[in-house]
Amino acid sequence: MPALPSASILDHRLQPVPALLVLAALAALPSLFEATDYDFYTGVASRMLIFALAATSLNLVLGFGGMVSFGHAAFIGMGAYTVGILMQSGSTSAWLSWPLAMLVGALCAAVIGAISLRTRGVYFIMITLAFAQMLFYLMVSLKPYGGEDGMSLMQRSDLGLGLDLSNDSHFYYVVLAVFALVFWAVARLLNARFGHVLQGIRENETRMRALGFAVYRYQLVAFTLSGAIAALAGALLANQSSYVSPAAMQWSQSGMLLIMVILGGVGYLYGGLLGAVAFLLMEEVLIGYTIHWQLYLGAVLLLVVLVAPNGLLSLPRTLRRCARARRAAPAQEKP
Amino acid sequence: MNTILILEQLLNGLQFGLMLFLLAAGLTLVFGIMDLINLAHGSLYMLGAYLIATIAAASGSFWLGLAAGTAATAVLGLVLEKTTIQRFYKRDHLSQVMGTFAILLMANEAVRMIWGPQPLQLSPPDALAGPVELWPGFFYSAYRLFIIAMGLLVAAVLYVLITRTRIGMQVRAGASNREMALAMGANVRWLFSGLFVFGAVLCALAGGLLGPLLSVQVGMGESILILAFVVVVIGGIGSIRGALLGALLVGLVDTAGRTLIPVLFRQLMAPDIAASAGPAVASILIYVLMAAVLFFKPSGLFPARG
Amino acid sequence: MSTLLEVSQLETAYGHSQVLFGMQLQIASGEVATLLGRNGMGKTTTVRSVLGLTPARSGQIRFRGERIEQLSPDRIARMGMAVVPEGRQIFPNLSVRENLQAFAAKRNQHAQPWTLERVYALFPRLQERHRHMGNQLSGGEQQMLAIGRALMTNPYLLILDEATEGLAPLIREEIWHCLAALRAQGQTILVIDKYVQRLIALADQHTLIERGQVVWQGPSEALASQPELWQRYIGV
Amino acid sequence: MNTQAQAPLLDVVDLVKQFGGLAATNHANLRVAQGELHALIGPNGAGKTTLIHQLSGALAPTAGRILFQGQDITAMPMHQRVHAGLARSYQITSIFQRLTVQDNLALALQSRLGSSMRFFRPARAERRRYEQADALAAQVGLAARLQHTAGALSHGEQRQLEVGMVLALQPQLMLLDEPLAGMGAEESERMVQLLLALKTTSTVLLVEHDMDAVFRLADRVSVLVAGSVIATGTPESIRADAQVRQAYLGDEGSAAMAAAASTGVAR
Amino acid sequence: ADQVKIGLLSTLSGPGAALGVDTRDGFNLAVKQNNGMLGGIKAEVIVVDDQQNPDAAKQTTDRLLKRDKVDFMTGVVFSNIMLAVAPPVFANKTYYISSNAGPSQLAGAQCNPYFFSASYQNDNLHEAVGQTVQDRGFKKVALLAPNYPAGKDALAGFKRFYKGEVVLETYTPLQQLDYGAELSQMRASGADAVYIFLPGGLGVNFIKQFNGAGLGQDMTLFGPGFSADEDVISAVGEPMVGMFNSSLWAHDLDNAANKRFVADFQKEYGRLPTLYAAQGYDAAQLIGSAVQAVGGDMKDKEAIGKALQAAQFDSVRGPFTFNTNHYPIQNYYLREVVKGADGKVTNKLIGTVFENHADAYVGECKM
Ligand SMILES: Nc1ncnc2c1ncn2[C@@H]1O[C@H](COP(=O)(O)OP(=O)(O)OP(=O)(O)O)[C@@H](O)[C@H]1O
Ligand SMILES: Nc1ncnc2c1ncn2[C@@H]1O[C@H](COP(=O)(O)OP(=O)(O)OP(=O)(O)O)[C@@H](O)[C@H]1O
Ligand SMILES: [Mg+2]
Ligand SMILES: [Mg+2]
Repeated sequence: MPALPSASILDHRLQPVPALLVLAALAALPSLFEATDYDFYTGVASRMLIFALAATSLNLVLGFGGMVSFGHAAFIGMGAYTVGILMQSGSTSAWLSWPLAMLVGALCAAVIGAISLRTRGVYFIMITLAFAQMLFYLMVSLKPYGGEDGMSLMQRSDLGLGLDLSNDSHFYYVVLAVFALVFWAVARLLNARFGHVLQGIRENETRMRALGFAVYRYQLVAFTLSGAIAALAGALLANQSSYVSPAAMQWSQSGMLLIMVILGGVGYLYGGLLGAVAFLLMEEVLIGYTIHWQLYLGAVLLLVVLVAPNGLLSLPRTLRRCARARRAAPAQEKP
Repeated sequence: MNTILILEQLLNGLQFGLMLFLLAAGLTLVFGIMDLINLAHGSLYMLGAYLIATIAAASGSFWLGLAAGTAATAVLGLVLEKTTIQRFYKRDHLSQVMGTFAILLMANEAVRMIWGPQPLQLSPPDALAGPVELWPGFFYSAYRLFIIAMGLLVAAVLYVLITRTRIGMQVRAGASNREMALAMGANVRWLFSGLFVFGAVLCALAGGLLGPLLSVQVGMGESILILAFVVVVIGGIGSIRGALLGALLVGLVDTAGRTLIPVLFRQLMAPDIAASAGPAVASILIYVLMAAVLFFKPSGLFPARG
Repeated sequence: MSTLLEVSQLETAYGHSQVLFGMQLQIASGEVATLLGRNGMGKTTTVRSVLGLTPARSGQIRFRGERIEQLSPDRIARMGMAVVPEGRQIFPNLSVRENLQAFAAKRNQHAQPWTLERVYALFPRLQERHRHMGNQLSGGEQQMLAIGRALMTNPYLLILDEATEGLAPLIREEIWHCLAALRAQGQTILVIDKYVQRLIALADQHTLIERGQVVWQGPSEALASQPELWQRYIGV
Repeated sequence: MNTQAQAPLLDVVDLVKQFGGLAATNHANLRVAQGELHALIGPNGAGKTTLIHQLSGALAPTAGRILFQGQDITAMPMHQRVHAGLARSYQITSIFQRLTVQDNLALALQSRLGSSMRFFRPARAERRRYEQADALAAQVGLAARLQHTAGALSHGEQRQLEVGMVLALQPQLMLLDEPLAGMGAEESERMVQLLLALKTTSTVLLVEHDMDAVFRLADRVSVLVAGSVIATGTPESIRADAQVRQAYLGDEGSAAMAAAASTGVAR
Repeated sequence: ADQVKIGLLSTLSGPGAALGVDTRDGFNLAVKQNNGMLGGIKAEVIVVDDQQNPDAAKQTTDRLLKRDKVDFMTGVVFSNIMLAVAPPVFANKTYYISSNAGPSQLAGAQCNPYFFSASYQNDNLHEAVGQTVQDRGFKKVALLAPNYPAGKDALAGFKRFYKGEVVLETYTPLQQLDYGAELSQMRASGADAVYIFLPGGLGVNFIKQFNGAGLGQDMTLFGPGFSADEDVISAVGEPMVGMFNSSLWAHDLDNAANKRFVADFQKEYGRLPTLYAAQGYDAAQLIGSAVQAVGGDMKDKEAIGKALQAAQFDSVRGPFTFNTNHYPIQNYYLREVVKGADGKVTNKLIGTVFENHADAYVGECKM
């Protein structure tokens, strides 16, 4: 009679073997593109990884902390602007600008989070949107940094280490390394005490408080961390496109990030990565075929949400359940 | 002269606010009562406007267009609800976001394919095309006055419907606890369909009424959808009263901000800084308003669910 | 007396874990029946299946002579079944009065239909709180409201799933009296509760279940005379 | 029991909680002495849960003071109160529905370990904590359910888990809001036994409508009516109080007392 | 090479879509007239949407440059997108032929050998209206433009030639569609003329609301050519009659190239061409002339540059030469919206404001 024991949803295993395989495959990409004379796609791949990083940061608060931030594009933008503004004033070192970008992102997130976390649910969604819009319009009004036009960067950051970031392959490897590192750190964090608390809050905030956890503090720390990671993604993005503009901070961008995470799987460790890659890949492919690509993109998204309500990563589980139900069904026939 | 300006701005704010209310009312009902985050709400607004504009152009009558287009949107809303939206009721908010976002993308593209990328033309009925002289020296657009009247009418009807009728109660009950409402004998399915269609009708009405002022174009739903969400949240989710107040607040603040802030800034700082900072600040005013409201009242002005 | 509810060979599962294994239950019109068993034995699940909320995998359910196992919960409810569910399930966003009025109906045409006034007379507390929202009530007040809400539909079959949970002794007494009065009026009732002695005094027949199966069925006198049964299946 | 001599563990002074025009707590005064099991009874809607809410920090009182171990905690946030040694259960079950029973309890135990700002070491590596969780589950009768999601437990089992989470915190003062509600006779009995055992280590403020249990367990009983404590005393004196019988007990009190007396003799 | 690849990046979705569509149609018409060729070799035109979003435009540009390896780029309507797209295009040493956007930066300090404008410098049309309003003796003017670079350039251009009093100068967000607040201010300001720079759908809305509010009775409305172009006229209709606007081209401009263009365009698409269409058409012709001159050798960048500078093609706007900053020196005309004899509302050419007019930034260009 008793239900089968179910696996704990608090665990998010990195699954080292597949992870390393994926990493190896990703590392092989640039040479593959070069060999086939498609080196343009190295840039596309960098971009996907950067968005995967951003989506992972969003998934940290959204999927594991239950905080639906509708303003993450603002943190990306703040990271990008940090790099852009520093470059305009002559500092091109990545060792200065990237950490500083994270700091700026963390600071913005801390302030925004401190106020927004007073609210819950959809109110939280909207208040994060509000703050993101304020930052957006702030950048629009800052004429010295290009205002609505944005600013073009003259070069990519200097990293040293014998790497030339203006080389697309080098840049790609750096992005990959950054992504892998952050991803690993996030995985550790989720399985550590902090991660359990964060997920406990997502499940039942009141109970967490009654158990003696300082809910607000944990949420704020998670939000701040997430802001820092998003800003790092922004710093990379500014480098990737050599261009920074408020357009990257618009609510529609925050929305896109949300869609990526939902597509991949909210609360799945690999949700951000898979979602970002799947989304951008679809876009890349569809744009090539038809000007009405949004129609098909919409159709695919709708299909995904209908068959795999919890994102692509929930698909295997759903299929397994279907299969089991089918196997179980005939057994019920006999009296 | 100055009082006239202020009065006119008040009317503008009122008109804009009431239109926002039409959208926000549907949104807050669908959202607060059916617990469905419907990003495609703006698409219904767009589709309504397109249908109304098309029928009005074909028949040459704005009124016929408004009536038939609204009816057509209602049918469209029903079809949409029965085929897709219905599947999202039991889902969490995030799948709703993605599902309705997908619908939004498809609606935009479909409209572009059917009607082309150029905006459609929808003119106000001749009788309302010009200005009226409210009192000597004060002219105001007759059409905008008409919108104000319509908005107030809808607000009154809605309020009674939701708070005073048993249907309204059952719908609210179904929202908070669908299973229990079913167990009490409510036909939640049809209640929700009805409510969704009702929201679609309000959308179409807003689209048709705003069409002659704004352009009927692809993507017209998105920016206004965000505003409608702002209104809903300021007012308190699920509260019609809140939606009305929030809409008026947003309408007035936005209008006032656009006129007053640049003037203020021009007096305070160098003209070129004022020229760029003024409009930017005016744009964030409603977001500041929302953030401030939520800071002091984290569940909006009239939280419907205690 | 005719049979109002007849459940036979009911098998119900949540996902892949089966809970009911051939449940049987018969309630005649005008009768008060109980369902007794330990925690987690399937009492609530039986109720949910009867109401159509957790549809049965197999088996038959007849209500007022019709097969209902395929019907949706709202259809079943409109045929005249009402429940006071486990955990109250008050509508938090409706006021007390709205909770009572929203689904009021006269499904069973008896002489003394339940009205707002009668419910208020039964639970004066609710009248005092009539403008409170559902979630602004104390636990016991919510329980009263849940009972009142079910009565307001004037059902043929009233199901009470631990309806006295969280009620003060005095009010609990009130409920027992009320149920007795209802019974006298000819109301058919299915009760799930833990106060066996009270139920023996109140009800006509009892069903003891264990692990989703009926282990004993019989009239009050029989149950009263076999305390070892309770010991074994209810743990009293 | 001579509890008046030492300072009370919990001292509620003239507490008021106003919901609009309604005073749900109306100048309530209550003292809970160290080591006692103090039952709080009263009609539905008397304000018991509201009082618990204020004691635990879920609601801020309109006026009055709450002293815990002599310290004024009226304005202290909820989580700090837990660490000060004050924990509660909920009348309306509040558990982690999607987590396993084990995780539910382990998370509760984690709270006692001080800060959870640990970002690196896997929490699962803390074997001891999970063993404690298992023991705790056995204690509340959920040993067989360890790996089941809490949401799939029956109502009564969820109530058991609810109590288990409070036990995990090992508070000095435990606020239990109708822990027996929804439990079957057998489970109730087990819980009563559990509470009897607890009495030796912990102070308990118990809200309960099950008079049988109250009179078996309580050292002292306070009666709350319309937001005010109208009487405090030994179970016997409360049972005998005409006012209490009229407002709350009806004739069940005597039956329960008799039952408690007889079981007491039997043991 | 046996073919020339052109990346046409334009705004094909969103509120500004109509402009991009006309640009594309004008460009395609020129290719079509040449049986799919430009400058004697096959022309492959890759049309892509910039979504009116600089970031997306930038991505798409990368794809055009690096994956499709286009020889020329053209099509951008909005200046902010132009400024985002320009650096990678120039870095890639690909020629950009502007079919509309003409930001002052690219005319002055940031002028570039790889940039040629087959349109105008943003300020020019506004300068022409400024001159007109000045000439016609209006004393108080209210100005309105969206809050983006071209909007600010526009009003600066107007004021360069208008010397009277500016009683109101308003910038609105680019997405704003309702001008109720601004109209009230205009009424209050007591202006006798209004100058608006509102591209695409924005202008349509404004003019409708302007008339709805009854301001048309007290104030004369002026605009740059594209605010009163055929697309706007078809959307607004009668209320537009009487609006003055400046342009570097008109559909009734009397020259052979234009006659053929207008006739073919109408035949092909069933509507009157707009300024955008004309500029798209001219951009194609300019590219064709350069390809012809180098005999289809796309590798010889320097020769292509020289050939572009020579501008050896029959512009639909009559005389056309490039200044040293690769912006045109051309005539600017005044048009008025009238109701024709057939009852149709359309633009009518009523005079020339400037002859052989250059832009104000050429001096800053060190090229
Ligand atoms: N939603 C669910 N998913 C999976 N299993 C469930 C679910 N609800 C109940 N169960 C399981 O079904 C069994 C029977 O539960 P049910 O609620 O019917 O018991 P009950 O007899 O009403 O108990 P109680 O007296 O505690 O209310 C229990 O073992 C429980 O764990
Ligand atoms: N948020 C609220 N807003 C308004 N009134 C409330 C609110 N919460 C509780 N009340 C009212 O305060 C009174 C006390 O409620 P409380 O829940 O404390 O009662 P209780 O003694 O725990 O009752 P029970 O035994 O039924 O659980 C009730 O009459 C209730 O209606
Ligand atoms: Mg049960
Ligand atoms: Mg209570």
